[in-house]
Amino acid sequence: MSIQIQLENFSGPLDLLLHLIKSNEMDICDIRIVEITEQYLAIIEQMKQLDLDVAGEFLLMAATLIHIKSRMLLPVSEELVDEEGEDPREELIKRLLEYQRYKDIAEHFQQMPQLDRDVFCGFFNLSDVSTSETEDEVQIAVGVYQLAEAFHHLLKERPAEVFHEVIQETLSVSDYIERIVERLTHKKRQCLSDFFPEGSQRTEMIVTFLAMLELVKMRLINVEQIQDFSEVWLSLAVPAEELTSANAEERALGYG
Amino acid sequence: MDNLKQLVEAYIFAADSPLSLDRLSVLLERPRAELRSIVEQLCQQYEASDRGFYLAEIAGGYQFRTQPDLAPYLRKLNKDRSTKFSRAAMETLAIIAYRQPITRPEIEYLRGVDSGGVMKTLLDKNLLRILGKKDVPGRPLMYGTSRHFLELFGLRSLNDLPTLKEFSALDPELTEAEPMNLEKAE
Amino acid sequence: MDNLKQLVEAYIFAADSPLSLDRLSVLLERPRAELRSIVEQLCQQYEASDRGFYLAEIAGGYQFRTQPDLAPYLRKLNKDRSTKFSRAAMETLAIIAYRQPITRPEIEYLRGVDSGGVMKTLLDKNLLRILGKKDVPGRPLMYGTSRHFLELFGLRSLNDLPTLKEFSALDPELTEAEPMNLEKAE
Repeated sequence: MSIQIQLENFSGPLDLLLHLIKSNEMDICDIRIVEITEQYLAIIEQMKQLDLDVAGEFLLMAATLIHIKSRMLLPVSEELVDEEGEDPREELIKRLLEYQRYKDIAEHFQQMPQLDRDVFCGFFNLSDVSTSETEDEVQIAVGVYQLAEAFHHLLKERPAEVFHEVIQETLSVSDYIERIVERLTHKKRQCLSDFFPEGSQRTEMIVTFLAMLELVKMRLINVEQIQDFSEVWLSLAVPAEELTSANAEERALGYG
Repeated sequence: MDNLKQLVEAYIFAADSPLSLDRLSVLLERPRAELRSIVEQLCQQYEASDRGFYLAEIAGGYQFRTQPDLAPYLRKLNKDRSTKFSRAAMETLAIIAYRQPITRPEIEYLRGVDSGGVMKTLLDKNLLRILGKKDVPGRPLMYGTSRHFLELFGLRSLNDLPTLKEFSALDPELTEAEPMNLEKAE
Repeated sequence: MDNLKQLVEAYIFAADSPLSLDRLSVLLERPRAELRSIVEQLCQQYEASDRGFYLAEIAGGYQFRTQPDLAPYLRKLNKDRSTKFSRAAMETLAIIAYRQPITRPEIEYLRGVDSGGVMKTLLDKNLLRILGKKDVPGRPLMYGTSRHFLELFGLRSLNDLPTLKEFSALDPELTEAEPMNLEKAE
C-alpha cells in the first residue's frame, strides 16, 4: 500500500474505501473484507504515525469494518441471521454503491457547463435607465436561509445577548481514554457495561470502545473475565501516579 | 407587433435573472400565449444564426447566454467569478439534487461524514433552499436545491438532470431510490 | 472567419465592461484591423435589424446595450423586485420574524440604526402586521410578521423557521468557538 495516501484527498471514509476496492480490482458487491480491512487500518495507522489528525468518521468506519470482519469469521448463528440479515457486508455494500453513484453525479456536475465559468450571461447594460431607484445595497434573494442568516449575523455581532446555546458533539478517542482512566482511578475495578449506559449513542459507544482497545494496546489497563459470557472487568494495569506521563503521550496517537 | 418582439428581447437582455413568461406578461401587459410565441421565435432565430450567444430556457424563464462550446475561449476573459466547488461540495449538491427533500442526517449517512460546513457553504452560495421541517421526532430541517442551482447549470428544471439510472446502476435494486435507513446511521 | 465573428460577439457580450479592440486583439491573437472590420460588421447588423439591444461604442470599447428609446419600458424592471430584499430589509425582517412581538425601538436597538424607512417598506409590501401596543410608557406599537410573509417564504407556520440552534450547527466556525460540552451532547 502506497505511503502517499492522504486522508484529506478523500471526501470521507466511503471515498477511501472505494479507492481501496478499485485499486485492488475488487467487485463492490463482493468485497474481500479481510484484505480491505487490513489495508484500511494500515492507512489509518500510517496517518497516526505521521502524527496526522484522523477524523472521527474514519475511525468509525474502521470500527464498522472490524465488526463486519469479525462477524464474517464467526460461525453463523441463528440469532445473528435474524438480527442483521445474511451477509454482514450487505449494508456497507449498499452504502458504497449508493455513494459511488453520487460521486459519479458530482463528477458529471463538475463537467456540466457552469454559469460564470463556462457560460456567461450579458452584463446588465441598460441605456439611460436609472438604477438609483433600487436600494444601493446588495440585493438578496428570498429564502428562509437568508432570513435566518441575517438574524444570525446580527446576533454574532452582539454577543452580549445570548439567545441560544450551541451543543457540540465531539467524539475524540483521546478524550475518552482520559475519561476511562479517570474513572478507573477513582474506582479500581469496573465492569464493561458500566461504560455503556443505556441510551448511549452508537458513535459514542464506538469511540469508547476504540479508547479501551487503545488502552489495552498501551498496556495501561487489564481486561478480565471470570468465565465465558460473564461480566468483563476493567482495571488499571499501572499505578495511578504513573499515568500522568502516559496521558501526555496520547496526543501523539493521532486521535484528534 | 415587431416592436413587441424588440421589447421582449430587450427585457430578457436587461433582466438580471431568467425572465419567465409570467413576468413578461406582467411587464408588457400582454397575454402569455402571445408572448410565448414571440419568445419561441426569438429562440429559433438565435439558434439558426450561429451567434456568440443564444436564448436559453432556464429555471422556468429565458436568458441570453454564451454558447457552451465557446467556454475554452471565454475563460480567457478571466472574469471567473465562479466558485470552484470542492469534491465534497459537489457530492453534497448531487445528493441533495437527487434526494430532495432531504435532512442533514440523511446526507451525512449517505456521505459517511459530517457535512455541516459544506452545507453552510452551499447555502451561502444560494444553491440550497430550506424546504421546511420533517415531520419526524426532532423535526430536522429539510433541504432542496434552489432556483440558482438551476441557473448555475443552465437547467430548465430538475427534470433536465440525467436520471439516476444513468449512473452506475450496478445493482438493479438501487435504480429506484431506497427509503432511508436512518436507524443504522446514528 | 464566421467562427471568429461568433467569438468576437461572445467576448463582447460576456465582458463586464466595454471591450476595446486592443483587448480583443490580445484575446483572439488577431490583428486589430481584422477585428475592427468584424466589429463594424456586427454594429451594422444590429443597427439594421431593429433588435432590443445594439452594439454600442462606449469609452473606447464595445458593449451591448438596450435601445435608448426602450428606456421608459425597461424602468419597470427595476420596480417590482418583489422577490429581492436589501440587506437592511432582510435584517429587519429577520429580527421581527424571530423576536415578535417587537417594537421599533427594540428593533433599532438590535440593528443599531434607525429603521423607520425599512419598516415602512416592509409594511408596504404587506410583510408585517401590527400586533397592538406594548404596555410600557409611550405605548409603542408592536410588530409581527404577516400571513403574506409566510407565503413568501414558503412556511406553513412560524414554527417552520429554522431555530438558531439548528442554524449554528451548520456553522463550524461558530461551533468551534464554543467550549466543548460533552455532557450535553446526548
